[in-house]
Amino acid sequence: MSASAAVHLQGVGRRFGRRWILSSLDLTVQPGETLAIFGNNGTGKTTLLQILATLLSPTRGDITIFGHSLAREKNSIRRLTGYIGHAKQLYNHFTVDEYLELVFRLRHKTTEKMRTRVDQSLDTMGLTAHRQAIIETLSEGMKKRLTFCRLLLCDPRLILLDEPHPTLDAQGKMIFDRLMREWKQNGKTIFIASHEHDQTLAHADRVVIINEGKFTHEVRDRNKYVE
Amino acid sequence: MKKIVLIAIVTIAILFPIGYLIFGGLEKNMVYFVTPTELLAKGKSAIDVPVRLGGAVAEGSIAFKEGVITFKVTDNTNSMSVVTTRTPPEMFREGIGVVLEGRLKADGVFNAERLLVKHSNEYHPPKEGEMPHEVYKSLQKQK
Amino acid sequence: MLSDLITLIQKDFRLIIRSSVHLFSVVLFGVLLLLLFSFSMGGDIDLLRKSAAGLFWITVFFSSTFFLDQSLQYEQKDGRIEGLLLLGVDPKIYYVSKTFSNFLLLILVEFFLLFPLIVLFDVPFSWSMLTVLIMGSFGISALGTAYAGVTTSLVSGNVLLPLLLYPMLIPLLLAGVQATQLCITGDLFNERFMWYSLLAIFDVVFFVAAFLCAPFLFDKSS
Amino acid sequence: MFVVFSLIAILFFAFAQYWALAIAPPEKWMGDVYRILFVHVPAAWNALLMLSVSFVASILYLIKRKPFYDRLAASSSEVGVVLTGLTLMLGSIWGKPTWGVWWTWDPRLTTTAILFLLYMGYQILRRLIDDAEQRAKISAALGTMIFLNVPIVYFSVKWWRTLHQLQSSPQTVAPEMVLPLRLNAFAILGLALIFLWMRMRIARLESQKEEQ
Repeated sequence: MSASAAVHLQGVGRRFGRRWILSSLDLTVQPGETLAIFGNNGTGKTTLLQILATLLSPTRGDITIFGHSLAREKNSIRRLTGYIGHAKQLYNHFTVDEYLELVFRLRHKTTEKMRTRVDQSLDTMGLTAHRQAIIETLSEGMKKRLTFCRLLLCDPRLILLDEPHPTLDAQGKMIFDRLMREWKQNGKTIFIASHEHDQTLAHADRVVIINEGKFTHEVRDRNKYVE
Repeated sequence: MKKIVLIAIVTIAILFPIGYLIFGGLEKNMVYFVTPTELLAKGKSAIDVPVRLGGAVAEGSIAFKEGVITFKVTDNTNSMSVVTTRTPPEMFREGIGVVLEGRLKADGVFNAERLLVKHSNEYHPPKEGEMPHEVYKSLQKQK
Repeated sequence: MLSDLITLIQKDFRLIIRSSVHLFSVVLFGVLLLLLFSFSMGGDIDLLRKSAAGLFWITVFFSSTFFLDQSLQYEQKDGRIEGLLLLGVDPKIYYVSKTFSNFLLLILVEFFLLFPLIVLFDVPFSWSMLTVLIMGSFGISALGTAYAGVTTSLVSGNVLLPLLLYPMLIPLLLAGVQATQLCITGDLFNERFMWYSLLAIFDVVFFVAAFLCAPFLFDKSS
Repeated sequence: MFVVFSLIAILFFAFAQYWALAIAPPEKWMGDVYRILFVHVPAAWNALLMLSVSFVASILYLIKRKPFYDRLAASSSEVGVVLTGLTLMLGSIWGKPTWGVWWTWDPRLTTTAILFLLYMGYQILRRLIDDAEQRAKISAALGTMIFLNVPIVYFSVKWWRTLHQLQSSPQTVAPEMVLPLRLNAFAILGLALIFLWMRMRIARLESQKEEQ
């Protein structure tokens, strides 16, 4: 079962200093599923996503992503996942175009189709008009959209979104909803950690609630959660 | 497998240079100090260049005068007059090895800015009849 | 691998050109230090020439710490290093690229520092001095990049960087000062070769060691 | 077990020191001053031993990732730093009457001083990283590099300036002095092991507390 699963967690825990941010998580997510993670601040949502994105290693437990072990095949997992976190990871002295070209080159090790892919992603995120702008001069909402451009260029199978809503502007939110539908159609596996329950629930297949480093509730049917 | 090869190559790249440093005999080219003969051989080009001069203090050559010490340093072939205003350490005596830092002046006298005693690496109890305390005190008196 | 390396170095240079103010301030800082040293030593030109090599290398040390700290601080901010790793950049390659670009920029900074050295300390210029500088700078950036990668992610890291880095760089300092001194005063007993080989050994050992350690220093999850 | 070992080690230390201070003959040129050798030299040997242990433990941690090796590296480097500090102080005290200076830029002295600074930096670094795993990883990497630097520092300083007497081998030291020297080497090794043992226990308890 776990072999065919997109993400499989078993007894995953993570400690910072003396505190166990995540104590023991078990979870299986099937390919194409969209999982919403709710929970108060400091309950471990971000930590969980960072672990899945291979930014942190778990203190204990096993994780497999598309059949690759996180402990041993980190590089294969990095090629399959895309992550948008709180840090935007942008080089703010670059122009939008330069940055996306850098991303494309590092990800695909080639310049083939680079132009068309970059143009496409800019078009999708509504940033074509700003392609020559230095990133530093963009508004926060635009910068957030640029991180989505990066995600589109990477074309990952597993998408990890850590609170995507707050910094998105109105236009960004519209594009985001459209993107989510597109991704689901294309069979992407998506994790969203969020406080904006209504906007997230519209997309989620499943909701887990995390509290004190553990999953406390799991709701399969999103209508039930509303109740 | 690839990883092991990488680590092996790279470890050699660390161990080889360090091994070369330790066993490579680089020190053959090394000049801790030059002897009077070597310094004299350089002729005029050695004048006023900072060097370390080493050798033994020649027997009977030490003279104290108004805070200035003059003596001769010898390597058993050549000797060189030395002038210094520095206070020598307590072990300074005739026949002992010294290392001097300074410059050779045009008048052929070595001006030492620092005077170091090279004490031997041998540790022995005093021979019969020798009192270590007396020897030590006599050294202090010499000063 | 190689294409990543080239892309990353290009990226560094674009960054430096866009924010060249930083580089300029580092050069200015170095020039100021040399000026202060020569002031504080008084007008004795003999004394100045005698201590030129030591003071110059101290200046290089100070300015390079600022420079390395800035260079890696920028990467650490806003998760930029992590972003690169997630794109599939090998931390070892990242280390090599950063070392290399820091090295080239360090050479550039030192090149500008040579002028005040020659003017203020009345030191004759020689090409062998440049060789010493190149070998020394590579060692500084090889170790400095690795150390700055660690310290910039810590609280009070900018104090910690010189505290950890300078003692490590002592062989380089000694070899650099001695070799430079010999370039200035003349190499009476041909001792220079030894200092060159010491610099070379230092460079190779620490570049390779830091290369091997790079995943532990730059990638939190390895 | 530990108490018995500690008692034996401390008694042995007292015995070895008594031998060194009362039974061993005074030296020809240095008189009684040389007796500092019986602490100075064993402390230096054991300091280097402890730091080597720390180096090996660091490498093993990087390969095997067992927290035990991290604790060993931390503990042995701490004991090593204390012994290095002791060596420096005693060496300085010994240097004044024999060389005429408290301090000289001799290779072994300078290397020891640099080693002391390097490992002090290592200790500071260890205390600045909160996350246990990060701390172990980074300090293992830096610990390895620091130790690799020891021979390079030594040779650089040696070429830079040399004054220290050559390495004393038993052939140049009279036999009635070699014996107490060896006794003291083992006596101080015993003390170092007690420290290491206690420090390891503290480290283990600390990490247990962290895990709760």
